[in-house]
Amino acid sequence: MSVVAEHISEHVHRDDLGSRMGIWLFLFTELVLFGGMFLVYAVYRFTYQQEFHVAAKELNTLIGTLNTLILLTSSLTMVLAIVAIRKDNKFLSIFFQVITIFLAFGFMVNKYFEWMAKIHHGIYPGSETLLAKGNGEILFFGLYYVMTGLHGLHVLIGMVLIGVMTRFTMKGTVNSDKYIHLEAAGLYWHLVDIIWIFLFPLFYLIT
Amino acid sequence: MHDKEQSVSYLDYKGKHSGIFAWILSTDHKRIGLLYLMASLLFFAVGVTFGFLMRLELIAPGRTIMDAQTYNSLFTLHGIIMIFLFVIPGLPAVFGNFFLPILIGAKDVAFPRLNLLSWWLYVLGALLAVISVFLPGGPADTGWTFYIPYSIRSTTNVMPALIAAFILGFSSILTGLNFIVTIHRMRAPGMTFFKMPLFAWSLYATAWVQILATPIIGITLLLVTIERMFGVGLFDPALGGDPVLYQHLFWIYSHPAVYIMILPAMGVVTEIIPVFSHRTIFGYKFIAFSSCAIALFGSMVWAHHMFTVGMSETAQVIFSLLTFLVAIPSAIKVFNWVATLYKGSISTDAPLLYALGFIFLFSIGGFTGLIQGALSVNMHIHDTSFIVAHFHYVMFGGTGFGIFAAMHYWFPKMFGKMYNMKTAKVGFWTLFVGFNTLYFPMFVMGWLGMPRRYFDYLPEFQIYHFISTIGSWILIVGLIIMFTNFIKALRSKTSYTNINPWSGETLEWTVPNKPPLENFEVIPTITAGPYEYKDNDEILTKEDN
Amino acid sequence: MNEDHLQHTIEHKPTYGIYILVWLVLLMLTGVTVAVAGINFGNITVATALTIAIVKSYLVLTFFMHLKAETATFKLFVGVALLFLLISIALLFSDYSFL
Amino acid sequence: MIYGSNHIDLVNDAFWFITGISALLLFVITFLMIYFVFKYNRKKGKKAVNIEGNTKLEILWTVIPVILVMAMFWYGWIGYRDLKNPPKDAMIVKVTAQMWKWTFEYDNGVKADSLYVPVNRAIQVNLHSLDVNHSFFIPAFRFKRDVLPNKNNSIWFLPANVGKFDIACAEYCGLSHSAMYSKVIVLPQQEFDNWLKTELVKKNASVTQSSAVNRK
Repeated sequence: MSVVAEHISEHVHRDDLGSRMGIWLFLFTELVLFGGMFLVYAVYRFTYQQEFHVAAKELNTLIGTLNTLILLTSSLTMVLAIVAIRKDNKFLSIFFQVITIFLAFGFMVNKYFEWMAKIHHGIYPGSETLLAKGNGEILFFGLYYVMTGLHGLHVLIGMVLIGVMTRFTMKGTVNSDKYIHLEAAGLYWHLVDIIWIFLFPLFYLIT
Repeated sequence: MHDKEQSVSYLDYKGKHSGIFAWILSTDHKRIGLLYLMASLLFFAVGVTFGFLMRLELIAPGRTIMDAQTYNSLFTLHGIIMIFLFVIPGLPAVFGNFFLPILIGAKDVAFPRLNLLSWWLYVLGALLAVISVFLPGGPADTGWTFYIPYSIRSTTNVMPALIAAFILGFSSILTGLNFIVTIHRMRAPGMTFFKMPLFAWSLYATAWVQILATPIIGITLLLVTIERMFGVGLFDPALGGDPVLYQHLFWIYSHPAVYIMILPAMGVVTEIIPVFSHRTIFGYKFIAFSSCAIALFGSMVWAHHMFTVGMSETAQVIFSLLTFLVAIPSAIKVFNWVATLYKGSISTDAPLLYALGFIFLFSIGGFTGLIQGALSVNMHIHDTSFIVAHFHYVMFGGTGFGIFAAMHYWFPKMFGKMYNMKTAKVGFWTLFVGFNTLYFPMFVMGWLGMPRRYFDYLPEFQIYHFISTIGSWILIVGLIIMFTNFIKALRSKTSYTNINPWSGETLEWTVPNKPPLENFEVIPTITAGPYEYKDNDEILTKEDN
Repeated sequence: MNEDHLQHTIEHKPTYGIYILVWLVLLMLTGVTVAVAGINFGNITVATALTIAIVKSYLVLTFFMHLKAETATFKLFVGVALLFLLISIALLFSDYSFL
Repeated sequence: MIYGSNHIDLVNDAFWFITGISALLLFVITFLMIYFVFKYNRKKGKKAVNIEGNTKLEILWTVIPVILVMAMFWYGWIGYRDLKNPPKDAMIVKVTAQMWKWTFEYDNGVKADSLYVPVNRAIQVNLHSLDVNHSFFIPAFRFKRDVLPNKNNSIWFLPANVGKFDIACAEYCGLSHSAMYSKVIVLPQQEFDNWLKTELVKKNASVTQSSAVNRK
């Protein structure tokens, strides 16, 4: 085989820039997926301004803020894990990754209690309490459950992904020369963070 | 890499797996392309059968061969199958997969395993759609648009159909993602963006639409699913939801989806015309940019499907205006194609016939699109059979003929066999006549007020329905001629060794027929554009021999 | 092709400091947005909250997601994706905000 | 088709204007394709000429279509504008759609299965749906308007001739979608007034059984 072909062949099998490009494109699809929901939110917020205002007051700003801080911090630890692996500090990288998973878990626990409290108060899709309220409030909570639920699902997926990466890092599959997989998980994680950055004010703050 | 493997055709080489697994677990872009081809043709046959049955039902007013519920399910399934399982994957996933890497001088797509995953998702989605037919409750009867609130009230198997469409969307996204990275990262040395064959350009524009628009339908269908399961109220008018918002979201994807379907077909036509005129393409850059312009404007015109729902006047004006503008890049393409024929050396083989047939039928589809873009006229012809005729001219006359053109054009390369040219031409003309007989009367009756999705109709429309049904029979004869011609060629023992039957200049004509694994022994270095013919004298002498 | 190989690494010197700094700014912005939410700005409440959210996601994109160090192609890609969303929302609201 | 309403001219004009231009362009494109295929056929042994393109020509065939489609847009828009804005003195009829029938209700409470209207008088129909999406379509009058739950659409027309015309449902609405036909019955003013009066009497006679009123 000629020299040229070998060069290309190697190029085919290891193209980190290409991989990153693929990941970014995938992130766009996630972005637009949530974008579609934001469109729905925007329209209903516009249609039912007053009722959204009333409904939003029922959400606990404290829990929302806490979760925002948790998620932002987990984004930091994720990016630090990548710095660490690039500096060939395997232990520190694993440490940061575990912290990230831990924070994500904390986020989910928070979320669980928040949802449970709402459900306990009888506010969930199809409940009598909710159906007794105005259309705008039904929609607000419908959106709240669907959007935070979908976001929560992404957090779970992120946790699994980072968990797999931790294992890869331990095995050495992810190392200071080849950390594209970890980076991919990181990019995904940051996107989950960005989506929350928008969900937080839209549901908890704009009252 | 063993040298021996290099020379064996993609149909025959031995990989890790054997038997059927050598196919369904293969990451070779050509094998995946062929898998897609077989699957999508299978579903095309099913879709055609449904269409044929519906036409038969409509040959006379009243019940003819089926009841209304069956009819409603048939047009729903016909739509879902034809759109999601045949027309959308028909060019990108089949011919894009097979030829894009070869056209740009690459050994495979950027993410071969992802490519296989996308085929599997396609199969999964397809299976789910098939299963939905047989589950108790009966096949979905909502139309492929799943309009709210009917889709949350219908007791048929809407859920499996929704989830199937969701999964198929995912498959389409992965294909698009793969192509963008492939085009950016895997072009052969020297192949700049403006030296790429225009089919690659059209796939590039398509891929962007696939990536950006498809998630919207994904989330929308997901929301309908959630709506059906939990009664959240996001679209349900009974709970304050807005059924018009559903339509907006649906068409934000589904209008660009039309361009996912038509752009690659335009790309195929752009490949074929210069080859069979044996001269360079007229206005390369204009054609390339018009693909991008179509992708851009195409995502800005969705609400022209909704002129009658009572949108704001501003929205009506904006969307009507943009709709007219989106016609411009398509017009530019058509003019450039016609100009490419000028002073060529034209050989009227079957692929060119299909390409010219495409231009004619697509033009009719496009022009009737303008008629619907006009607000006042749209009030009259929206949701009539005029629309049905229009989009069949675009989707079938356009994309369908584009797919047939691609099949005739690349057949010898893919299979190392040659079909009978005379039969192919007979097939084309039968199809062409059948097509117009089938769909043209629909324009007339649509204008006269025949609504679409009607199981029954007023007696005054019978003559048009009758002609149309006769047309469907001619069309099917045409399809049978075409496919038996292919099958005969595939079964013949003589293999076709001419690697460049049409004297093309693009890279696929430099590799052996039935290209080997990884396509090229040595990745070529590109110095010239894809349509720079230097042997304009030779081609004439070659023709004489 | 050589250029591409250089692109295997996102940037040449990885450091912890900058990220911690960005994180602090993000925390601060969260504080601001929560604090501001209590004040009634009337019509611009939504705008304020969204502006802060946009600034925050810009920081995450640029630093955490290394967009700053990526090639122009990547930035263009992000632009295309955002443009698509913007077009969608603008055109959608042409129906809802005028009646 | 019988001349039905005021919208017909505007719609027909726009339709034939666009169709005319389109047919002409289609003819030119098709003619050129066929002509070139014969003239420059390889069998004639002519050598192909590589023409890369011509920017002037590209601009020409961009600008001219832009002008043409803008004209088409204008034609469509003026017809629509007319349809959108009902005159103030329009007679109002409430239309209710449900799977799979139409009900028409007049100001005085009279209900009917068919839409009776006086000739030469602007009629505004307010459209309501009780269940799923429908679309109020009168082919002879050249318009339709979707009838959606939770959204109050309306449309107006001015019947120009006496006669009976079909009302169809144009938005798929389930099993008997294709049977959801009704009639618009355009009567001379005098006859219409009589009809309304009789119906009112009938209605008052059997207030409890309003459905019986619909028979005429």
